[in-house]
Amino acid sequence: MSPGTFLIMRHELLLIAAALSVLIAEIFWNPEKKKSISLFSIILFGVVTIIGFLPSPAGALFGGMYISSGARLLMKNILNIGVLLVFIQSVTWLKKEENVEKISEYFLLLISTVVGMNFMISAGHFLIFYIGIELATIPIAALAAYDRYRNKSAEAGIKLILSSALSSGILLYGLSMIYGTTGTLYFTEVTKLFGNNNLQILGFIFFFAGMAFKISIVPFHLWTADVYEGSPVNITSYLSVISKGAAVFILIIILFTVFPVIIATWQKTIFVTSILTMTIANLFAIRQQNLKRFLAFSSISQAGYILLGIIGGNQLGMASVIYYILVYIFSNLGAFGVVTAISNATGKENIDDYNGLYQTNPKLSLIMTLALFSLAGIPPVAGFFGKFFLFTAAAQKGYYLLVLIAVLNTIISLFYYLLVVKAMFIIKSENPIKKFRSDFPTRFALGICVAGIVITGFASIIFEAIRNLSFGV
Amino acid sequence: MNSGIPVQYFLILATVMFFTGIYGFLTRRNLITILMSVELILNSVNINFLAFNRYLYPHKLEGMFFSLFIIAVAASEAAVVIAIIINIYRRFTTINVEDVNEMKF
Amino acid sequence: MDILSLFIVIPVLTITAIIFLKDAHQVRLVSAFGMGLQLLMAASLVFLYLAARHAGNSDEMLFVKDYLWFKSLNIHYAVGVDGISVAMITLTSLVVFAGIFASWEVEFLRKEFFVSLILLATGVFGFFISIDLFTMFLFYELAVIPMYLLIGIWGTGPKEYSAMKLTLMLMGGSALILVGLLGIYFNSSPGGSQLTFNILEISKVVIPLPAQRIFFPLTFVGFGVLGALFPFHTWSPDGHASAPTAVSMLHAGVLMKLGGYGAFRVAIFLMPEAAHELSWIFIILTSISVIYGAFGAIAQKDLKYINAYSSVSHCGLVLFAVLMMNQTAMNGAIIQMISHGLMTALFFALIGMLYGRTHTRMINEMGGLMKVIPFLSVCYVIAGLASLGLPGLSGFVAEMTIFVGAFQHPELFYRIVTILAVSSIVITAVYILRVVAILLLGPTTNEHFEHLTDAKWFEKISAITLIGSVAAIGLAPFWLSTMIGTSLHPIIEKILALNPF
Amino acid sequence: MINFSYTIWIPLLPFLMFILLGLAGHKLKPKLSGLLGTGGLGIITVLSYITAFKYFFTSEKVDGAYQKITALNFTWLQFTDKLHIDLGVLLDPISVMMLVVISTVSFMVHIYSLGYMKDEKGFERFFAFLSLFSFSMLGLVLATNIFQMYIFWELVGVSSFLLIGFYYQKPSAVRASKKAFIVTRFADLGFLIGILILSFNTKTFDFITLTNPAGSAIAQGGGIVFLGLSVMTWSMIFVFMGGVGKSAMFPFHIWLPDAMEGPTPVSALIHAATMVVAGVYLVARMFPIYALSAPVALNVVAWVGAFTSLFAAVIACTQTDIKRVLAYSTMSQIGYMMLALGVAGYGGHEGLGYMASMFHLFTHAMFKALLFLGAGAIIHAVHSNYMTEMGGLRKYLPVTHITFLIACLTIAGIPPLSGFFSKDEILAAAFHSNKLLFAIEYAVAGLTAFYMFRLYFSIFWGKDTQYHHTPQEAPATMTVPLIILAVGSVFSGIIPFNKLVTSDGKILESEIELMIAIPSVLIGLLGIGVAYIMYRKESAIPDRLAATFKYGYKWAYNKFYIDELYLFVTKKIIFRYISDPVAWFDRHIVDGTMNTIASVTQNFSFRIRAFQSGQLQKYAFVFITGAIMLAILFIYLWK
Repeated sequence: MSPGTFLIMRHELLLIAAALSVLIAEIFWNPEKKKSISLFSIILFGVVTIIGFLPSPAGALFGGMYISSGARLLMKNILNIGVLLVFIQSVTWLKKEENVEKISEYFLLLISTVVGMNFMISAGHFLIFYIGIELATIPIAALAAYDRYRNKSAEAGIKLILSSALSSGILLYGLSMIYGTTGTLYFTEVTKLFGNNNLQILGFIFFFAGMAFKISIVPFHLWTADVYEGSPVNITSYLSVISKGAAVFILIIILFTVFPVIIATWQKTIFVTSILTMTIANLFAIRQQNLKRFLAFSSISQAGYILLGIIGGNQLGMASVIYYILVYIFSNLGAFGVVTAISNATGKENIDDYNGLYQTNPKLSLIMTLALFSLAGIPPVAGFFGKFFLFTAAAQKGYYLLVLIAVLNTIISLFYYLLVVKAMFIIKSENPIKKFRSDFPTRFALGICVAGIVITGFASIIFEAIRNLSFGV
Repeated sequence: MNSGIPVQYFLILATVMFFTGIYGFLTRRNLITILMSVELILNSVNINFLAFNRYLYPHKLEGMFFSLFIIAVAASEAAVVIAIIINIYRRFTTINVEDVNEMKF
Repeated sequence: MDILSLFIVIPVLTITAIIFLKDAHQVRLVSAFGMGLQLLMAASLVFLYLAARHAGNSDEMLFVKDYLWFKSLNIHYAVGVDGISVAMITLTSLVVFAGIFASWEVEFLRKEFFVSLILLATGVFGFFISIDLFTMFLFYELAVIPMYLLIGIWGTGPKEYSAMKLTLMLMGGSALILVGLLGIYFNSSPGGSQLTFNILEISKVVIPLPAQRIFFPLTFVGFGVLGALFPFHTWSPDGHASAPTAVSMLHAGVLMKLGGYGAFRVAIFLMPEAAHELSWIFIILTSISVIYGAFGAIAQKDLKYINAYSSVSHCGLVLFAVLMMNQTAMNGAIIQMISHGLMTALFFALIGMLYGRTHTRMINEMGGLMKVIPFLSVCYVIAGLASLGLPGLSGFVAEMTIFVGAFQHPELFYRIVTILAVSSIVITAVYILRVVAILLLGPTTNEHFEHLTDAKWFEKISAITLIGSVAAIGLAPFWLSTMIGTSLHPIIEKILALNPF
Repeated sequence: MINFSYTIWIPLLPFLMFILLGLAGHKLKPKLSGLLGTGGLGIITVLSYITAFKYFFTSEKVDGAYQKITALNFTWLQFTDKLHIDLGVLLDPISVMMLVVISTVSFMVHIYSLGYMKDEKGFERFFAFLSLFSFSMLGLVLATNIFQMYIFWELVGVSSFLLIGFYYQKPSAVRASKKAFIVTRFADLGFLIGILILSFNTKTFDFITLTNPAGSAIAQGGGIVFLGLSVMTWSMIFVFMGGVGKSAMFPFHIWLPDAMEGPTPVSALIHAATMVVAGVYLVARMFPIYALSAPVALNVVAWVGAFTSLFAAVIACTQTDIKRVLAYSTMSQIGYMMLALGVAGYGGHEGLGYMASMFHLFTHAMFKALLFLGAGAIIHAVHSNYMTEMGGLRKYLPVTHITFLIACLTIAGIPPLSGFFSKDEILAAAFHSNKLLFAIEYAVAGLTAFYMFRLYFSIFWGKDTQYHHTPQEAPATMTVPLIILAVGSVFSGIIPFNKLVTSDGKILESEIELMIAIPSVLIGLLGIGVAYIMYRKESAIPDRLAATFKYGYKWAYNKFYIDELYLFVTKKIIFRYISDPVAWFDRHIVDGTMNTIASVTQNFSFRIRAFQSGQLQKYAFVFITGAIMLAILFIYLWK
């Protein structure tokens, strides 16, 4: 094959190059100017992101082990945007004394996880998929334990790595079943040979459990809250947005391409799990005090809504899921951006620390409100459209009951989102968070998030584009 | 070129290993032991792959390669886990998993 | 830019203007100006509409503008009005206008207050002009959400609790509506052609009956929650009691009408067979709300609670009439919405003004105010008379139209229920007179009241606007009822064509 | 055809006056506003007399019957293509007759009030309300359709409410006005239901169509039968219920005595002469339907009337408050009119009762207004309502005395005063239809004479009470109306009602039947005689009588405890046993459910927190079990 064909995997190559250059930079960089590494890597990643949007050929490599198509490229680009936002948000935090030493590691590890995700998304073979998923997980665990001097951080790290090891063990066990029954691990072949015998369904269930762990679907979600609470805020937002998004993407790809044969089964699976996820997560979220933990549960329930898009197993569903992930990136990063800003400035992360925030920092609280409303699906912000399309996708297949349960759940979620709003706007506080002005990167990132939250909904062009791309995975 | 041992034996062995691993994961209190049981699970998977490959689909080597990769990944995973465990020991001065629960509910 | 979209654009512009204002004192001027402009627009819309009808334009909807929005789902931004929505728009702009003046003296976070108030208004206007279910739903939720902040921040009493309760219950309603809408959408073309959210197009097809049986109750109850349908009305007393004046005005005056309007425009218009089949259940529920609300009002001590319950009763009458599914009753329902909107807004405005002076809303703590603050008291009496249906004021027109219409129903059951509903006018008289007697008449009980000052100029504007419109409808109802009636014709014809009874 | 279109001004003028006085009244000088109101009424009076003259003497009859003329009519509110509320002016004998009555009495009362209400606070408000009332009352009698009638029916109700509560700082007045409004409102509910049923059957509101003897409404007979009675009967009974309320017939009479809390001129105008006879007018208006297709309802009318007249007369004998006595006598007189309608038939000599009732309505308006205005003058002079605190007033108030005496004689039915003629016609009608009813009315005639002269003697004769300041005869503004009305009640008897106002518009031949007239006069005189013996001088007889018939007296004195009964029903039943439970139910059950849902959710979320134990291994356990559960579920249970 000619080297030109390698352009097909341009994303991965570029990312690897970026990772390596960060590594090299780390080696040769002037130790006094460590801080500027973050600027360097952000610019680097920005370039990568932009190049990613250039039209690129679709096709397969390595005899179909690696597949690239419009939809998959779209997914990668969406992820890149999210990662870029996370990077920008984390600049302030990285400036801190104890972090300056580790700036380049931060970027190196994160970029390599992105590489993993990209491979995962482009996988045409379970091997690639497996390598990708591990590459996307293990460094995160390292990063979760990033704050060397915080117990919680370490705890988060161990909980994440061990449970993910367990989950991938189970996933692999499922894969081995599938391999044993079909004799191949190529997606295309597996589909052909996939029947409906119990061993295969067992394999599928185990595989699904592994994926569910990554997307944190009840009952495979329990690690989420603790890890989110323990890890540094930026890692939490990364986990809750990027990792989850990537996992959703690959799950939807595999479900649609590999397991269409047993669609009945996995629709039932998703039916059950999504109801569980939404309900349980919401019930847990009601009582949370720590904002990160709170957002953790909210993100679990969001995963529940996302499943509604998947269950349809139709093009609209796929489009709505991708679209929702995009909206979700903006909304959640908006919320986390505010949390980051405030915890950087004051170190406070509890809801009642936010009492009377509007009096002192109106802009931040408005952004927070916007983001939360978007998560709750309140018009006119993008979240409303996202949820509406997800529900439409489910309703198209006649899952009205599921939709009803979901919308009733949105009311519970609205309840706890409003609790935060109430804290910020209504409750008076004698010592509210002092008025402070966050630095440029934070404001820039938040600005982008707000723009995304507001525009993504109204600009129908975005949804239409996604929809047109999301036939062939 | 079939050696005497039928494939079922391997599968049974793998299954036993798998559930032993899970049992260990659930019951051992020491983080290192838990790591070891994870390794058990992964290795059971390896045996599965190898057995399937060798017995059912001998003319392709997908299983073999897959298990190679699993071993590699497991190794790196172990590295990270042990690093974190060391950190845990610094922070909590114990590696008993039950003491590592500052965050709950 | 078509005239209807202006109804959304003007508030949005006003909001942006307010946001960029530095001086907090200009805020109310700007918002008053914006809403005054809106009022003028509404008036001119009425004239344009009547002119167009007079010119013989007999389309179902006028000034229709239709922009494709989400192509794949065939979601449009589609606006258009018939007589009914024109009337509702006029009502809205009147109430909002009055509301701005009623909240002239809001000090705390004034900017934010007016912004959210006008945002709410935007949602309402959008709801009334849109003929695409998606946009309709969007505006509906847009109108509901600002209530939370408005009550939570500027309210009184157990405001957090009431605000949360109100928001969650209304959102629960909208949840049902959402499912209903999706159901309608996916059944909107049994022929298998392009699915649509457009009300007019859906109304041309017949949604399969099994689907209707599922989605009519969902939609109707969903809107009914906002229309204070028994037993989903309990958000209303607490909500009104805690809400600041202007918000109660808008909420009872306009927002609750979204319920009636939606129940009529979506639930019944699009799914008449199921409506006809299941109407008896809801007729029973609504007549319960009519009587029950009235009796509940008798026992209350708090002025706002009294009005909240009377709103339950009156809005129950709206849904009741809508379910009778004949021209006259529905006509009455629309007029009742407008009349109730105006007079209840008037009530809440006056209660707010009284509260601002006496610092209590408990009737037994007040007395003999007529001597001290004659203007406000007389306004209150007029509002009371309007609400007990005195001829010459709007209430009478609405109620009589409803009763006569409902009594034309061919089935005896419906006529008997109608008689029950009619009896509510006596109960209404009881509690209204009770309040008027205790509150205004008799000797002045509390010597602090001797020094109260009568209405200020902006309060007078607010009150007179509303009283003027109440009296206008009451004295010359003909134009209004014909305007509505003509637009009802196609709808009724569709309903009758589908279920001959 | 004569052009009557100017008659629109008859109701319109007071309305404009009301708007003017209502909006600008407090800016004008009180005197000016009073004069404005009175002047307006004067114009109306002139217009009404012109109309009456033109109608009765120049409008051409069709085969000897006065025609119903629709002077003008426009649609006010469209319901369906058949059903629509019109506003207009309908002229026929009774409406024209009512025009004369209302405008005359109202005009008198206006003049009287100029003196009586002088230097009262809220003078202009008083006249504004009076104009509102005149407007509503005129609109009522001129109504072309039953719904217009209902509209103005409500309006007179509210204006009476406003006028009774004119002294709004006096709790008793407020209470009375509330009572009046709610009781009549309840009756009006019946009226409305009646209208609904009627319109559902006949598909029209229009009087001319409805009451046309050959028209479909009547021709179709009773319509379908519901619960044993024809629907038409039901509707007519319900409509009559409205009449019962307005005319203070039993059992809705309780508001009238309390309504005396209002200023006396108001009592004279509204609660004696005009509004309270609206019920009679209503029945007369619908009379053809009653007579031809709902005879049962007509019977109800007769008996209610008879019972009320007796009942009220008995109570009147025991009351001591002048105005209350007059109030009860009003009730009893209206009972007469109702009865007369009830025993009448349509057309021919059958229609005697109809004519008599209208005749009595006319004369009664005169003398009862006179009585009230006289009472007003007395109260004005003595500052007391109680005849026990009066006596020997004849020397202080000569004019009042004479006019009052005339009035008493008239109501006692002494020839040749007008009361004699009208009452005699009624008795005759009753005699020809039903002897029992006749007996009742005969007794009532005696009672009437008795209590009126009880009143008269104990006010003007009786003991010579010492007044701390000597009573003054009222000013001319008040005495002139007295005199005019006295003249009216003396001579209005000679108006040939049998030629003018009859059930079918044709002339009705009727002459005084001596064998009825003489006994009625005799019993009148008897009543006067008894009163003379008991009250001419102060004597112990009344007290002894009261002692002997202790219980009867006590019951009658307490108006047979009807008020208490109502109080019980409203306070206990409505408030205690309906409203409060409803409110409680709403707060605790309905609202409680919602709150329970919320709290249950919270509670549940608290209970399940153990899942999130923070123990890595527990998480893993849940994970594994979850996976296995799913596997089992989908492999074995739900495949």
